[in-house]
Amino acid sequence: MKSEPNISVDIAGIKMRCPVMVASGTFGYGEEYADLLDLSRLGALVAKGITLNPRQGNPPPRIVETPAGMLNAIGWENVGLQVFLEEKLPFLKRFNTPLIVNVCGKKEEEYVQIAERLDDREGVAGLELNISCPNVRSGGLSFGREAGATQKLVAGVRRVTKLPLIVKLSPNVTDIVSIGRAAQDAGADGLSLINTLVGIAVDIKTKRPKLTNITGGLSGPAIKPVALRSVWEVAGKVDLPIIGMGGIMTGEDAVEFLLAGATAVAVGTANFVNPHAALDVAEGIREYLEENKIQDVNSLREYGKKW
Amino acid sequence: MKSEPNISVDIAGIKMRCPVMVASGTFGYGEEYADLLDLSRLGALVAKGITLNPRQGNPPPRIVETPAGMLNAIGWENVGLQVFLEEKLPFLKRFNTPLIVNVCGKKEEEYVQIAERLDDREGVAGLELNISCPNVRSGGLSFGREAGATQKLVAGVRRVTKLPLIVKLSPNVTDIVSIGRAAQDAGADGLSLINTLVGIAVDIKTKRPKLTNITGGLSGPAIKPVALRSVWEVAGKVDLPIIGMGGIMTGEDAVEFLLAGATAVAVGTANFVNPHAALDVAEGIREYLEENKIQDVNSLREYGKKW
Amino acid sequence: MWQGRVKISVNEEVAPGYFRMVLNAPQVAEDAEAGQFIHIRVNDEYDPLLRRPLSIHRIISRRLKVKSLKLPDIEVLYEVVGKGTKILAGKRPGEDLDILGPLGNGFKLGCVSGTVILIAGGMGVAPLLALAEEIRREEKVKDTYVIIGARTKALVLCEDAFRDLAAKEVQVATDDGSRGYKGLATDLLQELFSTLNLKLSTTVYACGPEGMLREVAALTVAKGVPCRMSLENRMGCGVGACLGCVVRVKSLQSGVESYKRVCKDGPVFEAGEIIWE
Amino acid sequence: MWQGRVKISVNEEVAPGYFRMVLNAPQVAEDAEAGQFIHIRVNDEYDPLLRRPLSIHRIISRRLKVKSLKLPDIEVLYEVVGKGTKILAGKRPGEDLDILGPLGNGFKLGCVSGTVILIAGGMGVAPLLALAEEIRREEKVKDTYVIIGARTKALVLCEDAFRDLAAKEVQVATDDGSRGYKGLATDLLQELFSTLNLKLSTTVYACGPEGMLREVAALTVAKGVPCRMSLENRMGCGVGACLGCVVRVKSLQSGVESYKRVCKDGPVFEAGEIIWE
Ligand SMILES: Cc1cc2nc3c(=O)[nH]c(=O)nc-3n(C[C@H](O)[C@H](O)[C@H](O)COP(=O)(O)OP(=O)(O)OC[C@H]3O[C@@H](n4cnc5c(N)ncnc54)[C@H](O)[C@@H]3O)c2cc1C
Ligand SMILES: Cc1cc2nc3c(=O)[nH]c(=O)nc-3n(C[C@H](O)[C@H](O)[C@H](O)COP(=O)(O)OP(=O)(O)OC[C@H]3O[C@@H](n4cnc5c(N)ncnc54)[C@H](O)[C@@H]3O)c2cc1C
Ligand SMILES: Cc1cc2nc3c(=O)[nH]c(=O)nc-3n(C[C@H](O)[C@H](O)[C@H](O)COP(=O)(O)O)c2cc1C
Ligand SMILES: Cc1cc2nc3c(=O)[nH]c(=O)nc-3n(C[C@H](O)[C@H](O)[C@H](O)COP(=O)(O)O)c2cc1C
Ligand code: FES
Ligand code: FES
Repeated sequence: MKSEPNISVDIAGIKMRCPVMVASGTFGYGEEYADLLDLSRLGALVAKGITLNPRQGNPPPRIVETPAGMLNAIGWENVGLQVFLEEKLPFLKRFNTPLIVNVCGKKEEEYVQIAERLDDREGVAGLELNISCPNVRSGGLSFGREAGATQKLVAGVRRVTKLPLIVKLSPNVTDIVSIGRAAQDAGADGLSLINTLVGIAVDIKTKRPKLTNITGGLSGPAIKPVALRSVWEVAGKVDLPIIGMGGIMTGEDAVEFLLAGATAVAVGTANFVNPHAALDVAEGIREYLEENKIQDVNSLREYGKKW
Repeated sequence: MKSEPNISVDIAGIKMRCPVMVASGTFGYGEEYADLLDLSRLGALVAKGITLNPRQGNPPPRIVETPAGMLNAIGWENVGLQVFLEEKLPFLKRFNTPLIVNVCGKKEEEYVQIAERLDDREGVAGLELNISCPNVRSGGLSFGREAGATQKLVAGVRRVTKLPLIVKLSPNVTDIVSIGRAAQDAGADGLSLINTLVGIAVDIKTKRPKLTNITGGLSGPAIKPVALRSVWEVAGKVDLPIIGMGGIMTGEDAVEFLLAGATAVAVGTANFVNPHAALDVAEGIREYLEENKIQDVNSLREYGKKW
Repeated sequence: MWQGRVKISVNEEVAPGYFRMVLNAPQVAEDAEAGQFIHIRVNDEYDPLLRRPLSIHRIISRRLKVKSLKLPDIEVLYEVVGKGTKILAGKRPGEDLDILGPLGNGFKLGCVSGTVILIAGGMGVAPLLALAEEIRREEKVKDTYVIIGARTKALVLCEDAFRDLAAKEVQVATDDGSRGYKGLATDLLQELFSTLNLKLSTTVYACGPEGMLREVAALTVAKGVPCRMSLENRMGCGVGACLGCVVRVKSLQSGVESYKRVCKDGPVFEAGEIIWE
Repeated sequence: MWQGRVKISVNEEVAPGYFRMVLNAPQVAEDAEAGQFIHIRVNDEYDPLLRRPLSIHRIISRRLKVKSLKLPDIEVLYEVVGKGTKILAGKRPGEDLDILGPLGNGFKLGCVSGTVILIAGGMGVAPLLALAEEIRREEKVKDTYVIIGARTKALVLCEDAFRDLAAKEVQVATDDGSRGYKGLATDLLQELFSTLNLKLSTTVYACGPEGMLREVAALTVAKGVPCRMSLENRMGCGVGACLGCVVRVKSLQSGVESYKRVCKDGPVFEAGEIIWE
């Protein structure tokens, strides 16, 4: 092939040099990994979810390994919006990599306030609304498991921000397409999927759940088939760019998501296993394009539509 | 300990010598495994799902391995009710093991007809309604993904049978408890959970799904955390005995399900990996009880209620 | 059918990426026939989860020290193509392996006589060598021809072993011409057909990549030569229970189409009954 | 912090179920301090998925053939408790291992002086031996006492190694009395406390099972003796990013309670700051 294939993508107006970002909650605020890989080579960095006020999170144990996966119940431990802006953002701004801020809340009010304060911030390329976190319950299901609640929340945030608005969907639903549509109708610019599946692991010695929170979110290779199915379903029915995630460990895994309809991918649990995973995945995608003589990564997502 | 622990259980009136059955679709009609293990030592045998008329199933490839799991899209290939009664049932009757017939259909009518014809059959200990098979679509979601449809279907079948009626739930729903409740309200005697999660695997060489059917059902250790969570949620809210399944490979895995609230367990994919799995699991449960000086396996399910 | 842990006594690379492994498994070897396979669990973890099927390549006799007893062992021949076979290749002699077998319907020589042609592509030699050993014991078989196809010289397997089994002729085809004929094994089959009197009893046995089998089926069906071939398919249970490994067939008698299980009804099928997708 | 594949040069069983492994990892060894750990990926598959943390047990010099160069290697000591450590135990010298490290905050000797007491329970000897080596280089440390607790004689590890490192005294406690004192290592600590003048600079370093650490914390806090201990917790990333490994602490200064990450803020903590659940 004469020229290098194009691997840059555009998600909801966010320009990425490669289609690989790191998933929220698996990469901190970038600091911990800065020694191990060049952050300025990432497609984008999605920060650990922030809430309006600092949160201490759940009591440990917070994680447990499962076959080809892990459960986490971190419970939104984070420094809060203020400290994020003062202490974390300045570090992240140093890299020429789009920063997407993952926003969490218990009430619509919280999401809206965070979005308002981030709207004109230099260094913030976009927002990812985490409406699907299974580890915090506020009376029944989280927003992201019901189309009506999703639409209302997204519309509320949309009103206060001009930033690219990405909505992160939960797979723990009967019909993920309807939630994606609700987000689209409310003005979202893109969708992230999937968040973790709700799971439990039991300690048969203590006869209690291994996680103090009882349930946790399942991530890692174990959930990849569910993630691919979700991406494919939504890509066929909702007209928004998709960030695909769930169990991506290699470039091959990422290509599966791109073929199923994702415009970009995020690497989560894999960072723990291989701190270099995101860059290895990007390189793997590039190699796949070269070997298959495909000029532009953006052409991959057309395949899924024809299945 | 002086006496052997009790490991016999009663599910919806079906008396089982041990709490371990083999899951529908993973053990054929017992014939294939009869050489490898003594079928009369199983707690119960759940036959491969049958439909009113014979079905050829989906074109291959029908299965694909995934990390710690597998996807299948067999598509209900089966001999049909008539041949089942004439050719398969006689063989199964030879063993002193309760036989539960897994019933599939596209329309309520089909389920009802099968149930009617099985009602007075010697050798049939109970029915398991598979309302959650993801591999056959009949306009939209399968019955088991909506509470109203579930209730209607189960009520219809209940009217024509006195056999113990077990309803098998799908995990591909927003609120599995509501489906379980609907089954209970309609007169079910027990619940089986979980069926497989809907997933996809993509062949990056052909740029197509690995399964001809595109989607398949994910089973195996990968889904165990989701299965345990489902069992725990339903056991806490629905007052029916539960057969827990999803990724059980060992006695320890089974004990997790029993602690979470299941009365019995079923072993599925594990049969493929270890043809002796069901009996090994039963033995593992017995050893656990002995080591922990627990007299009766039926006491385990109380633990989950206290979490 | 037996399942249990057996000891590995040999595991060595015989060609780049190709290994032969000997398993001390008399429980399996005693009942085994050419064309059957064993189903192997490569590790105790859940990734990879499913067993891996490998054909029975040879049944070899092991003399025990005590009482000059002899026990049959199983030899398999495999190519490293993915994670399961990679893990297998890392095993040391002395380690255990969990196997299930013998499984499936073998070549079933029945009352074969006259001329027999074995045609193998790549790893296809694996079950055909076991078959050649059985054929040697068939008195009515007059001539055995063997055709081996491979990508390149280094990957031509078992040529000498087939010769030792008294094949009348062993022909080799390589894609790059580095050994024998440059071209396809099926070209050699076509040529062989033209030199034989196909009116006299002739039977073809084939194993290899799908493309080759398809072509062999076309050739033999066209000439009306009986042909049995061993298929490969992704397997779940390996024993016929999961219906995961099916192939579409058309009954030679009734013409009715249905699915058959490669693991239980096969892996060996009549060339004429297979419906190629 | 470095990540990559390194060669295993030794992997041998030193006591029933306990292994020592030497890794040719100068990239990690050069920066490593006692109390830090390496995070190991035990295989290439996804079960087990996560890395396994093991303390740096020793940094040993390897003389290269060429140019009489010397390179530091990492030694770890581990107990086989589950699938990850079982897979590790099956590795052969010459094989590769993917490691990440050195990670965490070590014991940070700082300006330690006077009397030092090391108390190890079971595998707790692993980081404390590395610490003993560092302490030997601290001129202001006068006396080093070592207390080792184990279930039984065969599992008393590193006793001679600690003696060789010129500890003033190495005491052993076993649960079954098969070696040394019959009882708990913490009984010996209590006894030692009663013979020492704790007004003079005394520091305790501890590593071992939670029960022991809790007791050591109680004893040292009660006596006002500074004590640093290495904790273990289930880990995800190992680098501070996932917040999976936290322990509840109360700031010694402000009294404010919060969670700290064992992998990054620890694994070594002040005994007084830990809130035991
Ligand atoms: C009855 C039977 C007998 C066989 N005998 C032999 C033998 O004697 N020697 C030998 O080397 N191989 C044999 N095979 C094939 C062998 O089973 C596969 O190569 C092996 O399972 C691959 O495992 P893996 O984990 O290394 O590869 P994976 O990582 O599982 O797959 C690697 C690649 O190979 C493809 N693949 C893997 N298994 C199959 C399969 N069964 N059918 C089609 N494509 C597949 C995958 O799609 C993938 O592209 C046989 C298969 C069958 C069904
Ligand atoms: C900072 C640090 C340093 C360590 N240093 C050493 C060392 O030098 N030598 C050594 O032998 N071990 C050490 N450990 C413990 C070691 O990491 C675990 O024993 C190992 O990860 C177990 O893996 P496995 O797959 O064999 O066991 P698994 O199959 O994962 O688990 C087996 C059993 O051990 C328990 N377990 C496993 N890991 C942990 C853990 N991290 N904390 C608490 N319980 C656990 C599990 O709950 C389970 O009951 C250290 C741990 C930490 C956090
Ligand atoms: C430890 C951990 C923490 C996470 N925290 C968040 C979070 O704060 N916000 C969020 O939207 N998703 C969070 N996630 C979900 C991931 O971003 C991702 O959607 C999920 O893990 C699936 O991808 P993976 O399988 O590649 O990990 C978290 C996941 C893990 C494992
Ligand atoms: C190959 C295969 C075929 C199956 N066929 C059926 C079926 O006919 N009816 C049904 O109710 N469930 C069927 N199942 C689902 C299983 O009974 C079980 O619910 C599921 O696999 C989860 O358990 P496991 O992880 O132990 O396999 C099938 C599963 C597999 C793997
Ligand atoms: S592999 Fe299960 S039926 Fe053939
Ligand atoms: S293991 Fe991830 S923060 Fe400690």
